[in-house]
Amino acid sequence: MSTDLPVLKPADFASDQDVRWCPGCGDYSILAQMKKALPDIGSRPENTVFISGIGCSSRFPYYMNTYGMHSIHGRAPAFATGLKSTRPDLDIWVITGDGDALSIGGNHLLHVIRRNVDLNIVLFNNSIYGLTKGQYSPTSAVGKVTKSTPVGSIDRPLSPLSVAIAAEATFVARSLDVNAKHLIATLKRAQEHRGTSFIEVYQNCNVFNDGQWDYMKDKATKEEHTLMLEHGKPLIFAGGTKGIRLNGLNPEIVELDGSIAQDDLLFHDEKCDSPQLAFMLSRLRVPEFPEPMGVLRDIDRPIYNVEINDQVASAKEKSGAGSLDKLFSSGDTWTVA
Amino acid sequence: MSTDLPVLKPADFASDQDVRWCPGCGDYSILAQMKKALPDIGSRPENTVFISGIGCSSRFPYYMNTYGMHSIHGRAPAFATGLKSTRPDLDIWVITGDGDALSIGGNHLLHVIRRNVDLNIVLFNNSIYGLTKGQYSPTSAVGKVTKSTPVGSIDRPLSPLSVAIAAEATFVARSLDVNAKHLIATLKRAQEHRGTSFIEVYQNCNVFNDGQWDYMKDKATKEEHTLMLEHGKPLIFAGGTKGIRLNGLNPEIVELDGSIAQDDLLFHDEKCDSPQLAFMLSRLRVPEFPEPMGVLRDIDRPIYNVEINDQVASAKEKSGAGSLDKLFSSGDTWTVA
Amino acid sequence: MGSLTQFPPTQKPSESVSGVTVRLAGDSGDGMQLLGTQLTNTSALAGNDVATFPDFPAEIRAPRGTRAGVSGFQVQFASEEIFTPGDGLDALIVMNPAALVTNLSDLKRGGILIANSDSFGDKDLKLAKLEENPLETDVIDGYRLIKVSMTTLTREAVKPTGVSTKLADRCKNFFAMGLVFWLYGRDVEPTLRFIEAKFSRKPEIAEANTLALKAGWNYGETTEDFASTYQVAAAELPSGTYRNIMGNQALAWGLITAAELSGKDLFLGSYPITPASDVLHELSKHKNFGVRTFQAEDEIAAVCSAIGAAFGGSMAVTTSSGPGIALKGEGMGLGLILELPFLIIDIQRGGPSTGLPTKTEQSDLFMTMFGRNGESPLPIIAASSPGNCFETAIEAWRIATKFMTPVIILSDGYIANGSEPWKIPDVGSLQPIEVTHPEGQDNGAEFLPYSRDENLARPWALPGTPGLMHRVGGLEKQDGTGNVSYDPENHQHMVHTRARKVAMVAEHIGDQEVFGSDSGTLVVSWGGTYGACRTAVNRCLGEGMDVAHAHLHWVSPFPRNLGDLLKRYDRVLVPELNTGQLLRILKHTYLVDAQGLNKIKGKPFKVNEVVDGIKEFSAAT
Amino acid sequence: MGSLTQFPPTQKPSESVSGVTVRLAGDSGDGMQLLGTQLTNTSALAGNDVATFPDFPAEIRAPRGTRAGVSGFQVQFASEEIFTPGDGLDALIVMNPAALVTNLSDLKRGGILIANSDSFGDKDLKLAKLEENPLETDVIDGYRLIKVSMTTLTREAVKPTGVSTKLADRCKNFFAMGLVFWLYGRDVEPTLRFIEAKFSRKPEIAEANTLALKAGWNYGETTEDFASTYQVAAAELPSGTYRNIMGNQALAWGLITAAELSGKDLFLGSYPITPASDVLHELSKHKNFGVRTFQAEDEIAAVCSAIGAAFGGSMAVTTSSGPGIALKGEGMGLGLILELPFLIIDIQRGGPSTGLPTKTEQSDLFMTMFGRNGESPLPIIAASSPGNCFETAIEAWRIATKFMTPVIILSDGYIANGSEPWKIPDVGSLQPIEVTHPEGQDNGAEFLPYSRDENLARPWALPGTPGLMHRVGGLEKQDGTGNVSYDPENHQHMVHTRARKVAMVAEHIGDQEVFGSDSGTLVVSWGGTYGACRTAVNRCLGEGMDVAHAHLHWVSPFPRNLGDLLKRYDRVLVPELNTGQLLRILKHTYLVDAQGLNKIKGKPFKVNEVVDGIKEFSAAT
Ligand SMILES: Cc1ncc(C[n+]2csc(CCOP(=O)(O)OP(=O)(O)O)c2C)c(N)n1
Ligand SMILES: Cc1ncc(C[n+]2csc(CCOP(=O)(O)OP(=O)(O)O)c2C)c(N)n1
Ligand code: SF4
Ligand code: SF4
Ligand SMILES: [Mg+2]
Ligand SMILES: [Mg+2]
Repeated sequence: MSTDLPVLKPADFASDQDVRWCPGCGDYSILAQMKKALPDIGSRPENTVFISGIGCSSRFPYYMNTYGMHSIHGRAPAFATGLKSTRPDLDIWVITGDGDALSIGGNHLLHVIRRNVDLNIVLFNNSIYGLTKGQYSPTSAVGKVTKSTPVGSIDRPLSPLSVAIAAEATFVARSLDVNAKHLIATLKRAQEHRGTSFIEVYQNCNVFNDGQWDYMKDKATKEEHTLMLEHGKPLIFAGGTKGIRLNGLNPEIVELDGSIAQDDLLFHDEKCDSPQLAFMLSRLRVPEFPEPMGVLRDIDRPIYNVEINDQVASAKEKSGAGSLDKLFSSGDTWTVA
Repeated sequence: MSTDLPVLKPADFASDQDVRWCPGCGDYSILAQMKKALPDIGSRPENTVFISGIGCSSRFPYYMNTYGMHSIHGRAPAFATGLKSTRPDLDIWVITGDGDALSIGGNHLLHVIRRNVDLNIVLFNNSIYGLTKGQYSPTSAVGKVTKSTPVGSIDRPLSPLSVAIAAEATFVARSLDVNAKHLIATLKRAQEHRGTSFIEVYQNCNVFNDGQWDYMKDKATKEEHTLMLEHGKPLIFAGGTKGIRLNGLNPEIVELDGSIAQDDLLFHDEKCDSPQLAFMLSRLRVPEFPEPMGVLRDIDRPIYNVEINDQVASAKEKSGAGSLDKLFSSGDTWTVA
Repeated sequence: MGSLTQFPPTQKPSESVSGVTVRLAGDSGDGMQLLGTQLTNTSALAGNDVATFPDFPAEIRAPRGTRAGVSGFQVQFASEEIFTPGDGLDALIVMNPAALVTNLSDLKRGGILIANSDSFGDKDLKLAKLEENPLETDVIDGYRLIKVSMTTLTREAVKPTGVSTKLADRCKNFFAMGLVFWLYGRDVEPTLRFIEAKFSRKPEIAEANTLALKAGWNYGETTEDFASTYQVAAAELPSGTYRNIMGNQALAWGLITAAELSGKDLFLGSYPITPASDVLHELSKHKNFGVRTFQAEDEIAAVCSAIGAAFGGSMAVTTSSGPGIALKGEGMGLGLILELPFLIIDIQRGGPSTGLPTKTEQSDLFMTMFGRNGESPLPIIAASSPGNCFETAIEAWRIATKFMTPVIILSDGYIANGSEPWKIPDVGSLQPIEVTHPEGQDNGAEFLPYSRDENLARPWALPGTPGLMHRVGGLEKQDGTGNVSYDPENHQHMVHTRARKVAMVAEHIGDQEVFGSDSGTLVVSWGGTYGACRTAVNRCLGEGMDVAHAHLHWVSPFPRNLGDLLKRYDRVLVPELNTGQLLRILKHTYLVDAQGLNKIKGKPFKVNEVVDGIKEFSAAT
Repeated sequence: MGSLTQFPPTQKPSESVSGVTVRLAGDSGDGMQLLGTQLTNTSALAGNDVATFPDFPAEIRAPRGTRAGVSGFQVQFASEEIFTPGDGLDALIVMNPAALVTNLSDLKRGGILIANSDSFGDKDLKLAKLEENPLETDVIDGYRLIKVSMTTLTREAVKPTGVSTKLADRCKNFFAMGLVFWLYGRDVEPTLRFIEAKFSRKPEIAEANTLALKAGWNYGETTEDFASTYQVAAAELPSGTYRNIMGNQALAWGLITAAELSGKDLFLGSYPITPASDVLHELSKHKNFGVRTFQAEDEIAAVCSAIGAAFGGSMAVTTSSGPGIALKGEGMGLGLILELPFLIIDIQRGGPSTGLPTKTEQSDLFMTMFGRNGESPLPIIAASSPGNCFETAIEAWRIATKFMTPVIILSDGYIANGSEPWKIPDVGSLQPIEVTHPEGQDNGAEFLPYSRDENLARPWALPGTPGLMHRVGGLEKQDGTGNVSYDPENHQHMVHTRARKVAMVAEHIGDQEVFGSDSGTLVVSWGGTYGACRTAVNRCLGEGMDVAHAHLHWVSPFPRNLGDLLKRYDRVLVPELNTGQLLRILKHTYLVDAQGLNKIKGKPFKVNEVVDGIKEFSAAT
């Protein structure tokens, strides 16, 4: 990135539009951290594009002084794929919600991830449809009472991270709207990764689903419920009092009362080629287990936008830049005097 | 199932329509096995419905003397969900292809599976778009040369089984078009399972992708490349000469030369609640590993069509069958003389 | 608490008027919608005819005090029959500066302007992007401004309950309500009942709101600001029992009723979208009617699930709005070639694309009429008012089952969220909807799923019926057998058959009625513009003009007599909230040289706009 | 091998004719398409004007010998200018009974019927669902039947190569080819070259095919069956170098050329569908032109990816057919409100729903014109012949960039798969397409993404440009700033602006030209019916009738002079392969009492059908 240019401040990434989320919405924090992360990464407003679908979260691009597209519901990954394939020079962020990405947009999410297009996808997971005023979403728990489920939802929720991993994701992470430091760090990691980076951000909708993530926030419980991932480190939580080890293929919690050696614990490895570990981590859920925060997976794979452009480049090398005359007169022709 | 009725023969399930697949197509065998499986299961033509999308495979319903719908591309699961939610008495089979189910229809597949609607989904995987004459599909290997990828595909393929498992599948299996016995058994298992049963069938398209699955069929290689799953049995293949055991979270192949005890091998467990094992099996791919055949996962979970009807039943119990008079005069009313 | 003695009838002189139009405007958080609903109900209970128009901000909760955050509710109540929430406002109540500047232009000259003066501080002005306080400038000249320190007075009033100031300030709207109720001599009883019910688990809140309500009432009675109150006598509505009803509610109830009348269980496959979501919400509450609601993963799955349910014999419905309906085109085409009965409901909103989600527009007549590949005619019926949504749903299902075809229902954001008194029908007298399914057979006789009755309807044979096994699908089918057919003659025959079927619906929808004179200018309208057009024509007739009104209920097909009718008049004017979609369809159907009166501002017609349009047009030609 | 000496010119008398229409029909496996292509090329090389019409079975490979499996290829070659593959057949070559019964009705009385008598055994008859051998019945009365034991003769001929019988039988079509080539005195050189190239890695196959070809030729020359050959002289085409081109190929090349002319890289976002897939296939071969093809997961992703690429400054295109275009409606609406240039291409097929995938129809004019929510006008251009697809693509992109709008291109299965001689354009003389993008700025000046030039086009500011950062989206935008706006006046202004933009395209597409007389009957057509209508009008003119032809290239907007033009004629006839879609649009646009001539059989018009239509109509009125 052009570091010779003046260093930018978060304010340089703020557009002139009034932010119109509900007072207290978790989206404000995510917006603030994004504005802080971009200058550190060295992003330039003119080389950055935010593409979103529809939803409260998808209003995001309007508030960034970059290029942006507030597209249609669930399709942001498709717009981003077209743009990145033809403009690999741009940094593209896809902003989406749990309904936008997993309900109407689930298929595009699967495919952009399997193609490993070099994008950063940030999914604001508030487990509710905010913009349409409170219907349950694909991440809402069974039994959830909402406007459209007055006696409780009967759909089993999806784990965004499991889905991403099964879609052959090369980078998968999770963060929390109010954990500024962690969120900024995670956004930076996503930008550093080449290929599709998928981040789930736990976000509070204080109007239609207030407190969804309190167990990850309340002083009393968060230590117990949060598993902070560190590459190469053992899986330890609850202030170092508990750890996770393997029992066959399945994880189990152990008290770190000294009876167990750290080496017997499961160690985190973002880089391991098999998705086995990342998938296992994506299944960890409160109350049985703490929920992982941080980078679950970060590996290198061929990148769609690189490959599609390489194919063009080598075609030009092989057959030379296209000539219309050659094209038109290929095959049988005849001349009329 | 009404066993008092006369026992049926495969022919009773054959419609009067000429079958119009290419001579030699793998679809013929799947059709034949289906006709054999249904009578054994005790299915009745009038209580059975086949719903398909669009594709060669999706012509299937026309050839069955049952109720059927040849719907639109990729949406069969949605039609089936509407039908099963309102007619839980029917046995519904969804017939789909790798393009139909995973390309245009990927999102509906995710959602029907997570809802665990009591359907049997059979995906004919020929790793190609047959009906449109040979473009690559979401299961085509990287580098695949097809009409739309003259210099090779650059999209990383999806594993149908991994996707299904990440979508919280309760029944996941795989079979082979030409393995009549195994296919029939697998279809029966799917029908026995309550909830969404997802079966991937390796199917040969001898016109546009001939030989795709030969390594699973050729005498010379099939033993080496096939891992036949049996519940409660160790993972053994290659005619008992090789087995699979765990190394940490990851599988590894061991020679069964006597140096290793069977108990050290990994044992198959269809019923284990965690999807960990099933997911691991879904990742096994030739050449590194043999590819599993049979039932990877078969567990019980609440069923969408049961729940939605229970909610109706209990609403009637709680508030009594709906009365329009009561409804209309609920809340404030006034009378004009 | 709650006895009228606390709310003494006014001692002040009271002027009786035939009708009043009031708008309540404040911050999304200020509870204007609740205030409006209460004023509507109590006015309805007083026997007035009422019509309402809520105007939500596009954002869930735009920042407090900003113009974007202003939420409004307009209600007209009158002693005569009315069809619209009114044009110019007789009174405007504003809770902050943003509400004032965004609404003042609609207040009649000399109209009453009540403002909560406590919320016109510098901070409030800044939020509303105002340099100076409009209450101090000449913008309010010519209006009867009454400044009321609602915040202070409310805090005072609720002190006894000891609630926090934060909670106390939440009672402001009840203070305003009390004042408005006093001003128009409305009965507070229903509202007291409402408060009691709503806050039964929070008695101190109930108490506080009641006190605020009373304080507002007393403020009107005791202060000098108000010289007199206004009385609106009861209207002469047809006798019967009434309730107030909103469009989407009436639609949902109509669907439930249609299901009951046809002995079917109702299945809704839907994906949330403004302004259609409330139909999903309402239906999901009535499971005891056998209603099954399925919140699909998207609109495509929604319509497909409905087709699946229809195949199984349910009364199947899918609901959405513009962007969602656009996604259903392929599925609707399949439903059409399958010739299965189900309903597609489009609650229209401002377009194109995401457009103006919370604003109204007759945006989708073209799309619903022509937005499918190939030759894809479907019957389309449009609701004309909140209450009319009820009959519309029943009528649509009657036709769908009689002809075995999908039917499209058009509504719009204006009637969906608007409300009016609704005469509760005598359930017993509602005409049942006959639906039959062929019996099973074991004689091995061939079953012809595409054989047809006199209405060209094919048999609705249900899975589970022995001997009737058949396959349906999206490839062209051979008439009779329903087998796939590429035969050229058959294709042309089927294209014409499907078209004839829709045309034949005209035989069952009755002739077009006309209101007014039988020569001169004919105003032709459809859907939600009914009220404005009927009122406008009425007014013109009152002024002795030669004008008539034909309001279309079915827009596809048209009533048999429409063509002749159009020829009978010298001029045809077609008011629409679009660029002239019905206009163009009328033109190519009847080659009539009609003219459009068009407004595309995300708002309904004002009566005056239509009146002026009629006059100009009649003068011009 | 392959020297003409092996193919001695005929000693038999040869009759010279102005044109011949031949159809080759056999099993999908029999290689009829290949035979047809060779006959087409060699005829074109002989200087004839040619037009072809392949007719594929709906199934990939329906079971051998069944009627469903019959694959046909029709070609007309003539010494005068022709616009269609011909009506009645002068000669029909059938490889099996199914091919005979499904095609015989198109053979002219007295026409030549060549049948491979070896494939009329009982098994073959049964597969074709025939009781008796038609060659033995009176169905063939009135035709010049020539039975040829092609299978036996071919096996004989290829013996020297020692190929298996299975392979030998695959050479049958080359035997038939040799016979047909002899019959019409066609040069075999190009075909020999083709064989050599195609089977270079299988010399024995090449040899076998060549021998079969020769055997066929000699059979004609030596047997008594044929009294004479036919000669079709070269046509007088404008001078230049020609090649044969298919519609989808011309379309793809036109897109590549448009990209080159505008200095853009081409991006195609598409999902396979019949009959559009070949455009994707063709474009994916030309990566060295900077073409990027993206096979999306569905049509929605396809159009959205194109919009993304357009936002980035590429020449973006999406291609599909009816069912897929139906899915793109929402995305197209977004593209329209974003005011970005890109192309949506609809290769129409028989509808509704999945309909008749392999058959042609002018099915989607309504859907592409009206199939989006809200007020969503777009320019629409329709290709009129295989070769015309080339200019159409260039013209569409010229307009898209000049006005900053998506443009829709309509083609259909008939011209997409049909072919004709194409005069290779002089690349140098093609007019470049000017596209400009605003420069970056660092003066902090406000950038107005929705400011407009004289064509109402907004600036195409590309991501990566300093100082021009802006956000676009589907909510209504404020003119100028492009900010989200719920302002009523702005919405109406924008709706009208978008409509005016499309209307203004009329200023840049020239006036409508008319062919024929300037009074009497005017035939108005669009798209793929050009050839049949032009030929029909020509013929009627020849018969001294008062008739003219106006073929529309742009159907939205219409040329400025179209209205006046329509009024100039006594009668207007609108032939369409649908129920009258253009007809209705003409009626509501110009209130013209036009009449439709409609055919919805999945097949193109025959010239005679149009001629008869014109005569009836002109007589009737
Ligand atoms: C095609 C279409 N369908 C439905 C909608 C209505 N809609 C807008 S946002 C949304 C879901 C929002 O939920 P989510 O994606 O979780 O975003 P959030 O508002 O919670 O941030 C829906 C259903 C739409 N705008 N377009
Ligand atoms: C909306 C829509 N898009 C595209 C098509 C064209 N189409 C028909 S089947 C098919 C894919 C077939 O592949 P698959 O699902 O693998 O089935 P197969 O033919 O291989 O059995 C496509 C792209 C269609 N019919 N409808
Ligand atoms: S509705 Fe919820 S998600 Fe949307 S802005 Fe308000 S608080 Fe945030
Ligand atoms: S194209 Fe392939 S999949 Fe389709 S019928 Fe033929 S062989 Fe089977
Ligand atoms: Mg959400
Ligand atoms: Mg396939």
